[in-house]
Amino acid sequence: MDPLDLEKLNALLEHDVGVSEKIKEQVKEFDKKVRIIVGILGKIHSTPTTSMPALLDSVSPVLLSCRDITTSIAGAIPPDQFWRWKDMWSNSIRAAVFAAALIEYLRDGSLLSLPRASEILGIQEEWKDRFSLPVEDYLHGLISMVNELSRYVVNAVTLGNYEEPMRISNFVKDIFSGFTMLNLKNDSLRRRFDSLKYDLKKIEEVVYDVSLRKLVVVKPFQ
Amino acid sequence: MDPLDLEKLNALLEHDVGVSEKIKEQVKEFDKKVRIIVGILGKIHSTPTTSMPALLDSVSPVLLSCRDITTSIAGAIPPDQFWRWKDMWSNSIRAAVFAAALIEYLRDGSLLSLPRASEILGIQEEWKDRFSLPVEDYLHGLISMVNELSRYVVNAVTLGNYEEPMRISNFVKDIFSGFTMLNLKNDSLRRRFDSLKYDLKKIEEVVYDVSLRKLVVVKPFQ
Amino acid sequence: MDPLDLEKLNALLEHDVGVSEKIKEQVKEFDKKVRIIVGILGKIHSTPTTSMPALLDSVSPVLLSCRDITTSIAGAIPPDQFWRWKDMWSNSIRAAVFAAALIEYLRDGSLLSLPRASEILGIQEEWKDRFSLPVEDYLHGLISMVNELSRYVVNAVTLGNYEEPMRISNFVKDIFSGFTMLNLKNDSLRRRFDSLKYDLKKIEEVVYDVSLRKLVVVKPFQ
Amino acid sequence: MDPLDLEKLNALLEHDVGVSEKIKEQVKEFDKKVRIIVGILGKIHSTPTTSMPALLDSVSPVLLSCRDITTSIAGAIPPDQFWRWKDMWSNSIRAAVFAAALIEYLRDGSLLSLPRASEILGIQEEWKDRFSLPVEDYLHGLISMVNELSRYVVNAVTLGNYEEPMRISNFVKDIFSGFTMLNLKNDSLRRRFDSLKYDLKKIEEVVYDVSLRKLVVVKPFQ
Amino acid sequence: MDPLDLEKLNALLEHDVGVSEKIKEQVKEFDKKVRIIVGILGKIHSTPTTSMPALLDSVSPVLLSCRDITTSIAGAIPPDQFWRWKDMWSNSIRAAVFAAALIEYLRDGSLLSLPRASEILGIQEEWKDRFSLPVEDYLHGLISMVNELSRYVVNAVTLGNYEEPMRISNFVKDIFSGFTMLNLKNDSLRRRFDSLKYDLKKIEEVVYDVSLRKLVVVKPFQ
Amino acid sequence: MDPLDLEKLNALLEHDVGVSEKIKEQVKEFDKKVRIIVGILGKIHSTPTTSMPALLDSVSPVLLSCRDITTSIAGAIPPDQFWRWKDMWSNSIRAAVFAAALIEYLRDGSLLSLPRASEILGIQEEWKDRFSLPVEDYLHGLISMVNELSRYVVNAVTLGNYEEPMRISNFVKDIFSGFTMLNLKNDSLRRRFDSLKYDLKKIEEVVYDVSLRKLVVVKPFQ
Amino acid sequence: MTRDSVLAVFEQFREDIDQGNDRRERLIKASRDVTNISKKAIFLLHRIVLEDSPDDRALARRAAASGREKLSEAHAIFAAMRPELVGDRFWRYHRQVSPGVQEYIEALSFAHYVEHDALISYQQVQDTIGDADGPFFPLTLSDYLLGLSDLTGELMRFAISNIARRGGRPKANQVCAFVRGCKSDFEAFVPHVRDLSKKQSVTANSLEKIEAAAYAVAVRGSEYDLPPEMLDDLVAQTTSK
Amino acid sequence: MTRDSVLAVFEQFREDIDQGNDRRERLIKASRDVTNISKKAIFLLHRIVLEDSPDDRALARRAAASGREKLSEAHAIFAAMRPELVGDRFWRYHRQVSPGVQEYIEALSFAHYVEHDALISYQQVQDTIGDADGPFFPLTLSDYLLGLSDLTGELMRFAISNIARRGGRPKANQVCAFVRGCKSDFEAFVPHVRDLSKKQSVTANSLEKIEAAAYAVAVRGSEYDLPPEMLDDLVAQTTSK
Ligand SMILES: [Mn+2]
Ligand SMILES: [Mn+2]
Repeated sequence: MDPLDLEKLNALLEHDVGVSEKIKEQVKEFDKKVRIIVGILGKIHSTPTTSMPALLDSVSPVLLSCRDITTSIAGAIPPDQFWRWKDMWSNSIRAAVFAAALIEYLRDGSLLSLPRASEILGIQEEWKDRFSLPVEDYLHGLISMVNELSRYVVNAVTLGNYEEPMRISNFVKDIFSGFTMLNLKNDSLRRRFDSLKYDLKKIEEVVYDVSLRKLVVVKPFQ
Repeated sequence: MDPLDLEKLNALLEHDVGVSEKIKEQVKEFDKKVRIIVGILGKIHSTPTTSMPALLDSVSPVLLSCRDITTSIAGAIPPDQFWRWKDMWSNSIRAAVFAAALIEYLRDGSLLSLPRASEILGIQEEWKDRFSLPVEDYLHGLISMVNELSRYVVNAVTLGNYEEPMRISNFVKDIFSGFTMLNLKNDSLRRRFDSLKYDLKKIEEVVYDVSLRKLVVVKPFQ
Repeated sequence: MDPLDLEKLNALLEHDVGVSEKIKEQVKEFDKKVRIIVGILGKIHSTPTTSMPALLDSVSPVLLSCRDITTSIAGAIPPDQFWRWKDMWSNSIRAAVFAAALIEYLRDGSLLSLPRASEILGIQEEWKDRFSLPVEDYLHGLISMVNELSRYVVNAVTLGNYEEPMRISNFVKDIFSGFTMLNLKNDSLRRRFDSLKYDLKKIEEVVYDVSLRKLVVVKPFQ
Repeated sequence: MDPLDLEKLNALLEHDVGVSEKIKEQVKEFDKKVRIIVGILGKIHSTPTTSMPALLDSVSPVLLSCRDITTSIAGAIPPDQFWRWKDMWSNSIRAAVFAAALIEYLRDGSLLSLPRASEILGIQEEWKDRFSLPVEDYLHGLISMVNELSRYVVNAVTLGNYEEPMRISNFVKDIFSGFTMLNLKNDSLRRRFDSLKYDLKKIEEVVYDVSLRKLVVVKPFQ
Repeated sequence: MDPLDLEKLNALLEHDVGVSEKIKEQVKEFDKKVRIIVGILGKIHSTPTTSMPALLDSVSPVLLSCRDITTSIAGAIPPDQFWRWKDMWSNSIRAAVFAAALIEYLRDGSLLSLPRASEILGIQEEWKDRFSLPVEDYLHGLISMVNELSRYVVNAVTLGNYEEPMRISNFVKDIFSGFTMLNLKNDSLRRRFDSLKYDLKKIEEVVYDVSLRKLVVVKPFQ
Repeated sequence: MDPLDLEKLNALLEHDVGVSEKIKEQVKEFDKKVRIIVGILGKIHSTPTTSMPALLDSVSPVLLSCRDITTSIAGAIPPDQFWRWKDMWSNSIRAAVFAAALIEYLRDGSLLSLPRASEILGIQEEWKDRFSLPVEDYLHGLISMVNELSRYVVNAVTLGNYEEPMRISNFVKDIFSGFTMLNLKNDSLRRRFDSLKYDLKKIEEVVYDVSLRKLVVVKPFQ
Repeated sequence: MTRDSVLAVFEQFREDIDQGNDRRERLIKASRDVTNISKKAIFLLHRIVLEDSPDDRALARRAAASGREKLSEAHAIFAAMRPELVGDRFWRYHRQVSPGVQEYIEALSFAHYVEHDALISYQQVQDTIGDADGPFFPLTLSDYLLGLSDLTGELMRFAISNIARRGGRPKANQVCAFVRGCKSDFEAFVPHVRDLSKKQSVTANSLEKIEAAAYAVAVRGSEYDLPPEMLDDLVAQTTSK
Repeated sequence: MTRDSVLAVFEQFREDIDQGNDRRERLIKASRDVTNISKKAIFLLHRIVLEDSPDDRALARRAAASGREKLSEAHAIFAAMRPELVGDRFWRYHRQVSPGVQEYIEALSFAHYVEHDALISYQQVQDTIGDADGPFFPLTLSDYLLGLSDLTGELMRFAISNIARRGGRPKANQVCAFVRGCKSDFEAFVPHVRDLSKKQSVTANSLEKIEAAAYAVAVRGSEYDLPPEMLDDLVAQTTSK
């Protein structure tokens, strides 16, 4: 075999290792940030409505600082190789989307869109061959948010907030019927979508409990 | 190998591939229809009694259009090969039975029988070596219906329908004791049947809540 | 649930058990016969060419007696249910095809065809919704035969038969190129087909050994 | 969920399905071509040297027609998504490289280089974010070629070609020592490389047999 | 191998086997004690608050007798080899910590500290390189305690103790937020920590149930 | 549970535990002996025929000393409970049978019978309900012997012993046809019997190699 | 040995092995039959116990009697197994016999519990597997314990299906205490009985389900300042057909 | 403990755990580096040993020297690990360190065998993992044995790749005897060293492969009434470039 060819082959084989190590390092940082964010958001369950804005404000800077991470990862990836490496950080990015969507709902009662999620995470259009936010990851983040809301609804009532269940019930029903319109493959997303049904059921039971006791007046959905 | 023989062997092998592809295509359509039906039926949980007939009427045409699918599948299957291919659509057909049974109950308060289910799905007696509705699939459909009713009962009360729990309670108890009479093997059907007792319990709890709150006048039922 | 309906459902559920037991019994007999046949055929490896016809003659009656079995199984299967039960005897029938094909080659040097295999096993056209010989099982039988021939070729040379390797090499090459023309799915048949390559290689090495030593004159294939 | 957003999400999800289906179709074609090529190349083992060029010439057009496939696949893949889909055709492309390398050796006695392999398969530099030939796949192809040559060497001798073993021995030794210079990871490639030593040993045995029988005149090789 | 070397290796091996056997014996005893303790503690679920002190008092002597075991094990271990052998008793020691922590909470409502746990088990500072209580094992014990408390909270309410849920909820939330501060590896501790989330949710639902029914007045956490 | 009942159950249990511990101890010793025996027998592969008797003589005393073990085990087992405990030593006894059978063949070229195997291991007729040598274990031993012989045959040729292959081939063929007469269940014995086929093939290939080269004159089997 | 004598010896082996296989098959069949009978007995018990009745004790007695009657079919099968399991054969085929015996114990102990609210003892079980001439075959400690472990699963189903019935709530509490007792009594046997540890965690699971059901009842009743029986009556009034 | 003190305590835990994790990561990295160096050393040995050379002994010495030189890089890494593995830490992180050490032993023993045709002793290995101040960390019996077990796989490759070379045949026979010896010497340790049993069956496999290669050579040479060296010379004549 020609020594020059051999050298080239070897160079091609070895280049990948470096990329992988660089990404690993960034993902570690990403994970740390995400853990902090999720840690703070864990307090929503014992936070009365009035203190909620302050709590949410305290997370925002950490969430925004994730932009440094996405920038670094995008920088580490060779052109066109987004799909080769993306599995390395998909858990982290889903968690970040989860946080952003939860904050959005708690602040404005509205649903975080995919482009808005990209924007919050500082993902730039021109990186698209190296870093983007795939639909699947966005949807995973939304499902995690619903999972969390089904817990939140219980704690809100405990804290005397009887309006929240109805509001969340409507919000989640909307997301749920959105998901039923999507053409999901038989993969992890599909399986997690099944979990939404349980969350919805749980939330409906809370609405039932408060309405049965006339703690709130229920109007039919939409 | 004799070229003629080879050709014949290949024809046989390719024929199977053809059948499988045709069925796959139909099952895809079937799945789509089922998804739409289930999507619409998801609205029963927020639909007041008065609007229920209209809702159910809107599903019927889609459900009936499944006959095209069953006809196409039956047409694609070579004589005598029902058992070879049936696993490909069993999930879809169970969902269709579920829908038909749910509609039947919500409309008339009665239980959909196996022959009636076959009829709704347009399954014809003369197809029997190519397409039929196996007992197991019918029973799976019924169990799914009970699962859904245990959720429905909660939402009906939320919407102020205090009669429904008693009615559903009696209906489900009847189905439950029917299942106890069947000699089920130790398979997935047995396991799902085991889950019915939780549905029954949930429904009983709602009956209990409602009764004690004297939200329903004390009078002999039925 | 209507008691009459219940009874009917139960009858449907219980019928299958009886069929399965009847088939199991026949398959046991089938297995016994097949074991005897394979046992006798095991002797080909130490049988000189001159005694081969006598050996093959001694297997034939046992092989033909398998017709009783296929008849009994066909009789036990309800109309249209061939594909439901066929896995129960596929190992036995593949072994029977193997035996028939091996005998055919050793006797006439020719390849057993699918219709001829059906005929030897007494499978009747009019059973086709209850019992037939699927292509896959026929092909499995052929592969087993090639596996056995790759062992036989070695023992033939040991016994001083230097012509056989060339003959078998040509026969197997023919079968091998036949298989490459078939459109096999990615299943067990495909995997076993890969084993043919090893058999062919082994046979070619034997041909090499005898030709290198000028024990036989080699002419190019076809 | 905003209907417009939903539609966009669905469009994104469905687009992927479309890409995947298109590729699947092309890969099926690719597989067919590869099967034909490999089928023809199977004849090298019984083809005398003199008829070899004609045989190789008969494969070339089919091999070159693979360019249509690579072009179609490259056309089906969205920009930057090479790494997302590449596993779908890696088996086929390895087989194509195998064929190209085998033809190259049998024709010219030389080793097919990576750029030359790309060229034969019609892979264009400007596709590089959608379709390229990874080193790993190229190396897999070479190993398959050596596997085949270890079989070819035996059959060449059977057909009276006593020069080939020495030539192949040197060619394979060269490739083998080339591989020892590569820094392979502990993956399937490493495991297959490990198998090369058996091929080498087999070839050496043939060289040994042939040399000792003085079937080749003692003269400096090359 | 050189016979002298072999002898040396054998001597090394025999020594290790001796240590291992001695420990095994002690661990067996440890297991027995732990099983008794856990068995008695199982009764907390049916014990009314007033009888709890007596129940807890009955466990203490058995728990304290574990000191004999830890002393024997520490005596059997060669210097510096704590980490070599610790897996042999980690299940037992985690169970012991679990028991001690549960008793502490049920008696005083407070969290057992690591040094206090060591003290109860009679672990001495000067054994440090032969026997100590690693943080991991202590944390495993705490998680087991929370698992048990989530079950206890349910049974307490059944027995009419409506104050307990709120108290346990606050206690567990403290522990939970402690855990969220840790950077756990992807190991069994991490997986068990994930289970804490379910416990917390379950406890919150009990608090919800009793507060919804005004059986207790809930004040925001912190 | 009634405390008296509990006590009775405990007494039963303790008795069983006692039996089990006693056997365990003996099995440990048995294992050690067997390991020594197998270790020495490993040398047959590099021992020329002339030194074989001396090697075999050196194993005999160790093998005979196994009688102490079988006697002790038989003494520990309650009447009629042979089958309850036998799995504890079946690996050891199979290895012992293997050794005895291998020695017998290498010494006399004959097959060790089951009664003779029992005798060598000192198993006495009157222990029958407490300790005996089941057919299965004896057969496992024979299969292990054949496995070893298939390796031995290769090494014998390497050492220049060209007669051995034919002799072993005939010996193994006898055993093989014995096995084909048995109706084995689908268990480990069946699976290991399948391995015999490979051994036989390997041996046949060695016979082929030496006969092809006229190193020995082959006569047809039987 | 010559070739022929080898074949002759293997002929003998074949007979031994075939005999053993046939006996094993017969015992597997018998065990499966016992299992089916026992499962049917369990279903029967569940069914009868849920019937409407003014007298719960009488209903329980009737259920237990029907269950035991069904189980008497198993008794006949056990009797027929006696010669197959004589002497050292019992342990040889124990693995084949075990599943049926355990399912039988599950059913028998269920009937016993329904009638007596108590655990059937080892001796009581052994007594039913035998006749005047003594046991058909020995009862092993492990079969006894594993069979009882399965009982807890049935009791869970019993408690939960029963909970909506009048008097079902105190019953659920009673079953809860009983299962808790079983679980802690069996704990000491875990290290020495194969598979018991797995079954204990199934029991733990069942126990949690019963506890959850009992809790739900307690919580739902807690809003009303009335004794549980009166609540039951009120509900009954509303829902009676 | 109050809420704040709970958090303070966990803060301490976090530090402990982070410190442990960081050390573990560093050691894993070091172990991986050692593994890579060792693998490269093994490749190097294979490569040099196959070179053409008039003097086999000299070639072997050169191969061993190159291998050992490569392995000296591992020595530096081991030295740097000393403070991380002091006292009771060695056993705490043994699992992380083990793979590198075993691969190192595999490479070192390969170099040793190539040069001396003999097994490197436990003490000789320990001596290379240390300096004038003593060992960097203790060598465990199990790492020693498992590393040597892997050696047999490399020796198999060595024997088979080598067999076509002049003098490769007697070498193959020698390796065969050596591996056979290893296998039987290690047998006694099997019950007490985790994973050794698996490695022994890999060794058995390698041994069979070497035996098959030696057999093929013997059989092919058997047709000629000439000594093996002369056969080699004849072949060399034909094939020399
Ligand atoms: Mn059960
Ligand atoms: Mn290695």
